[in-house]
Amino acid sequence: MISIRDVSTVFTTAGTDFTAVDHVSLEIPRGSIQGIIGFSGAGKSTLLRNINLLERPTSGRVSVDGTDLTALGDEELRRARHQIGMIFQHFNLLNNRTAQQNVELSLKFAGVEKKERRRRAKEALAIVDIADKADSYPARLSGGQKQRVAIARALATEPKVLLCDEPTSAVDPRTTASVLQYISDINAQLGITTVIVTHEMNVVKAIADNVAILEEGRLVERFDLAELDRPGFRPATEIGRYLISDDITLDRAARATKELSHA
Amino acid sequence: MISIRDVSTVFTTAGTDFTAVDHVSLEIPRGSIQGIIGFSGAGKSTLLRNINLLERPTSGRVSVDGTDLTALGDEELRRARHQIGMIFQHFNLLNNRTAQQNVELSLKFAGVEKKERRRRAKEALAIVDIADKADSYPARLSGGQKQRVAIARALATEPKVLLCDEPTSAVDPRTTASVLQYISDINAQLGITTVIVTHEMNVVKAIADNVAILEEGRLVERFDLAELDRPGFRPATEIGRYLISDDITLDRAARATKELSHA
Amino acid sequence: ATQLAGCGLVGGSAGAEAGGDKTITLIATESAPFQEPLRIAAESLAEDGWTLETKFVTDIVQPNIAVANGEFDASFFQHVAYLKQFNEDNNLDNEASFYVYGSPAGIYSATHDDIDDLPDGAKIALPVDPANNGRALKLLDRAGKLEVAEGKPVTHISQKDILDNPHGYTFVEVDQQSLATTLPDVDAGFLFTRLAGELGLTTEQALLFEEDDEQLPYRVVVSGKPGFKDSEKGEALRSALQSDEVREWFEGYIGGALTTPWDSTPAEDLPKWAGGE
Amino acid sequence: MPSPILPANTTALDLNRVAELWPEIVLAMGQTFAMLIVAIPLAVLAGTPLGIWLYSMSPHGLKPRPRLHRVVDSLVNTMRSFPFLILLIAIIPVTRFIVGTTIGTAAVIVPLTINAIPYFARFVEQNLTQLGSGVVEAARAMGATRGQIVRDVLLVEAKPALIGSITIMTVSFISYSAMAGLVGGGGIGDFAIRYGYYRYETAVMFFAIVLMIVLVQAVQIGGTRLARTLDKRH
Amino acid sequence: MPSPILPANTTALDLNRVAELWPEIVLAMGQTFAMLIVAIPLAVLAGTPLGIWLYSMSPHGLKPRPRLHRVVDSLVNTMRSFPFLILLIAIIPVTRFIVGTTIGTAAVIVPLTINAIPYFARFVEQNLTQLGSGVVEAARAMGATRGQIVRDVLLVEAKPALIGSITIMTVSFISYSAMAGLVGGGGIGDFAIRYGYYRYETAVMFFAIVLMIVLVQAVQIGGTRLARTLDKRH
Ligand SMILES: Nc1ncnc2c1ncn2[C@@H]1O[C@H](COP(=O)(O)OP(=O)(O)OP(=O)(O)O)[C@@H](O)[C@H]1O
Ligand SMILES: Nc1ncnc2c1ncn2[C@@H]1O[C@H](COP(=O)(O)OP(=O)(O)OP(=O)(O)O)[C@@H](O)[C@H]1O
Ligand SMILES: [Mg+2]
Ligand SMILES: [Mg+2]
Repeated sequence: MISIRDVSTVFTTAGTDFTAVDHVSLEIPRGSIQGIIGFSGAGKSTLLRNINLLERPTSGRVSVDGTDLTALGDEELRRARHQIGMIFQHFNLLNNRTAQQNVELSLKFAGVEKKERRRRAKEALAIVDIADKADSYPARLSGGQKQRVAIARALATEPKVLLCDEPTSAVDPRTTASVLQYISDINAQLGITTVIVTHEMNVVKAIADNVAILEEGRLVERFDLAELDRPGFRPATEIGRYLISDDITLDRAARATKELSHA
Repeated sequence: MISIRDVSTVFTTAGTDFTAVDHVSLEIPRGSIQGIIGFSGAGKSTLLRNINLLERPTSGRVSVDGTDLTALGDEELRRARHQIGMIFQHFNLLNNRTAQQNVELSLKFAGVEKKERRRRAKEALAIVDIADKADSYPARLSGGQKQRVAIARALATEPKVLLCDEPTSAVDPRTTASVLQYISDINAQLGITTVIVTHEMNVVKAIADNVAILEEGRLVERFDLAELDRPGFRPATEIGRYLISDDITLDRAARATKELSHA
Repeated sequence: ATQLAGCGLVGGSAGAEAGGDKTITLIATESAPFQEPLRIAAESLAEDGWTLETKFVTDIVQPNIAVANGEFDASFFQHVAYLKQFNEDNNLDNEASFYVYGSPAGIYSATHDDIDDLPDGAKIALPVDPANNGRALKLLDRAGKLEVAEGKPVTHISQKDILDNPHGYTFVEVDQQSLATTLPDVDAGFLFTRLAGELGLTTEQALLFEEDDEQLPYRVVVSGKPGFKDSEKGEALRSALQSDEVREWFEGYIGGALTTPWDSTPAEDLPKWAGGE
Repeated sequence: MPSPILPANTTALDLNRVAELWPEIVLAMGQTFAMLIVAIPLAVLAGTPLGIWLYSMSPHGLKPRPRLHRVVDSLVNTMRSFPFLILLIAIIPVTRFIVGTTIGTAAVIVPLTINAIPYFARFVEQNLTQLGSGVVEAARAMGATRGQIVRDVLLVEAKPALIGSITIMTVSFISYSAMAGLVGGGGIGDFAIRYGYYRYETAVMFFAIVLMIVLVQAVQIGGTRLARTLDKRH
Repeated sequence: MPSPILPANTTALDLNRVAELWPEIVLAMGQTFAMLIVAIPLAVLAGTPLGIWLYSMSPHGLKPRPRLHRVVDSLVNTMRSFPFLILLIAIIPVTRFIVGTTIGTAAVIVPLTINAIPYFARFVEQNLTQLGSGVVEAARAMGATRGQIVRDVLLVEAKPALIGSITIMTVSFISYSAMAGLVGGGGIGDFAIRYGYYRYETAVMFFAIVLMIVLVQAVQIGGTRLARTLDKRH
């Protein structure tokens, strides 16, 4: 279980304060998948980084499985992090290590033995369907391939908590489906608690149990995904309604003529 | 008009050849919006980079508005690129320049005068709704905000051709809509030819006139978007059918029990 | 020109019988009148079964210390005046064993022919090392161009000791080896005979030159710990360095400007210039 | 026998003596500043284009010209091979041509600068090489000239690293410039050697070294601060 | 009076003379190699942890300890402030303790190494500072210890830059080690000075410098190649 209590994060740049996360409280039941959505800059990534204290909140408490992370010393926090996998928005792969070595590294940090590391890294790469690029350096990978390596890296250690920052932003629908399937499987089998930040509504719909909506750092709405199937359900906030609807409708008035011209 | 004729790109790593783009030919009419879709690693980014010769194809020819880019000298190619805007999958912003300065830079390279640069950069940032972060350095921006700066940078110069590599991968639906709206508007008004690589089908559906499907470097299918509205239309290839369907269906058998447990 | 084998039959057969330690270790400095005689000496020593191991240095402090510590049998880089003062300053008792060559110096100029032609405010180059820094000042003092404090050992004299500078000379201190190359940039400069000779200048062309009695402290010596001089090694080294071949070399070097005062010894000369010691 | 490391007339810190030599110390510090103020900016001014050149023309640079690169690269290596003393004599004609003399502070600045230029060029080359290729690629896509890529992209992104390198070079230079003493260039390092080493005035040497440490400390702290301020990546 | 710029006995390249001095040249090259082979690895071995330490404990590092950092930073600055000659005497007890003498190649390697350690530490610090924060962040999130972050992340990512810095240092060292001549360390640089500066045997000096250039060239080309091979960012 992840319990976020009254967490705020304030960035100070050149003397002016900017509140990226504003008194957010959120309880995420063990084994559930929590979606977090919101506009760009709403504070989703910051909140996610607050959970494993990569960004220590300015105020508030975060506990995971009953342990108050905010109260831990450096060493205990480090150990606690072995149980928390993270997929970064910008991948953060090591450039001078191959895909395989990148995955092995997280296993090494988690204390897995050398032989075992090789095996599990290979396995993790196979799950995201990128075993053939195991020996490629990140610079030789496509965007989606890098993202998949990052996913494999986070999954390989079989953490108890998985924090995902737009884990499928760079991958195609098929890969998205297989990644989500895998997350959903291990979530079900191992009871992993998962937090997914995303702006893809179909991802939320496919996998999340519950969704939280952030707006300008504040948690403005939360509802169970089951609600969506309930006839007549409408998100309470305007932003909730907006985000939930997946279609992009452009004003294509100007297009009709053009389409003719090259038909 | 962009004309890609029999373009191949082969990467050589440690002696082994890898064909990322495999004899692709594609004519993109002036003023149209061409979508390119395909699985991760299919060669979409490479093909896009082939168009402005950031990655010079191993063989084949690329011409833009009648000019054979592959035949140009360094200096002519450089000038030709002033007419070709590009949005990168990984943004490629300068870390030591603010958002505003990043945008101004592309205007400077395009030969726009100093005063004019400021005005147009501000304008471009406003279009992607990020004027308030004009003085922030990229490290202080969220993922989506960085992407918007990159979009503003490409749009500010009002190029004749716009190459977009997953331009909305990191932004929420509202921003996606406004960015696409803008691209669609300038496309209509100024007749800009646009190529969009994306894995978001709703983006393709909202904006593209035509979509090309890549698979393992080969162009396997192409159809007009108008076709989609035709009753009974099905993409010819399996991959086409897969990509066109937007839903992610997971095997959620395991979930039923879990949902009960924390209901 | 390869050094011919067969030269240097002169000198110490003394070492031959010694057996055991037949290696002489020497610390020396790097210019021609040090290196070439040593090369010749090494060959003749080798014929007598000696090995001469030479370490070349440019520093002028460590060699005396190294000899005092017993790291080397002897040093060969300094004139007697410097050795004497170094001993006093550092409480060492290294001994001037024997002379190798005389190294007088003078004040030269590339632009003026006479010391009286030096304009007021002339720029004069001095060697920066304390061994020779005061020598130029003493020369100018003798010529009546400066007044320098009396009674100080020459290696302690520096610009600080100028009591009166009526012509307003200015001094620049440079590395002794650079004195030659920088001579055109000053009105006058201190040069050893060696440096002057290497520029093609003779003693006669000097504006001021050290007189015979003034030269006495500036003879270059081999120095060892007390007793080295009379040891088998010291004797062998002396006869190898004070050989006809070495003398010939000096005679051929820069027109024979460097003297080989081997008929006298540092010990007997010391009282002549250092007063009753 | 007393330790020859601390010669017999070694004195504890003798402030009177320091006071007595004060004008000389001030002069020596002034000479060191003169060397720094001329040589470092010149090395940066000349070394930067040279380093950029090395980066650009290298086989993986902006405009690969492998043959020409090899020539210039060798030239830089050649300049870097000279021991200072030999450089000093080798360029005497140049020195005399530029400053009219080969003696004194002004004269020694010439070889010091010539020594520092290829050294800094290597720093520049190294820093540019360490930049990622993404930004250069973006600039190329925008149709930037090579000059623009260098000025507006590479130098901007490498600025903190360059400041760091200038700091390293300046600090090295402060102790290295003690060699100025060879041709009467003076400076605080030479002062320390002259009094401390040759004249055994350990107290004076000690004081001079403290001054050098203070100078180095100031340069290092200032450089580190500036680099950190300019670095916007965090 | 003849030009004092080219002393009287300057000769054109005289191969006989070179042949004559061949054993000395071989010895000098051997001494230079000895200095390089001991001092550079030691400087890297000791300078790397020191540089890592400086990076880690700095106010923005992995484990900020600003007070302690300031102390060690000052110590490094202090070591970097000493002119070589003064360093040489200052550490004489150390040198004697380690190699039993203060004269000769072995002895001069001690101050050369001590000079190189803080110099390389600054390079390491600078290279680590220039790495982006993303990978460190990822490692922290994975629960890596500081040691693991350093060994498995920072040093791996900085490896090409470190190779570049070792190259710069080694090249500087080759010409700098000419100072070994002060206390009989020998080496090819000192050989060049001995014949060129003290004896005006320009031909011999010229030959020695050519050897130095070849050595520098080899180090630079090897270093550049190695760094490029290890750099997987392109
Ligand atoms: N520099 C390179 N060297 C070797 N292989 C490369 C290089 N760049 C890309 N590739 C390979 O070429 C293929 C196509 O890459 P590309 O980036 O074009 O894919 P993509 O279709 O854009 O994928 P994605 O949707 O994941 O971004 C990939 O398999 C990738 O591993
Ligand atoms: N280091 C920082 N200093 C100052 N402001 C920051 C910093 N990091 C983030 N911010 C600001 O905090 C806000 C929240 O950023 P965050 O990355 O959490 O957004 P996000 O919801 O993840 O957005 P996106 O969907 O675009 O990734 C943004 O407005 C951003 O500009
Ligand atoms: Mg984010
Ligand atoms: Mg791509």
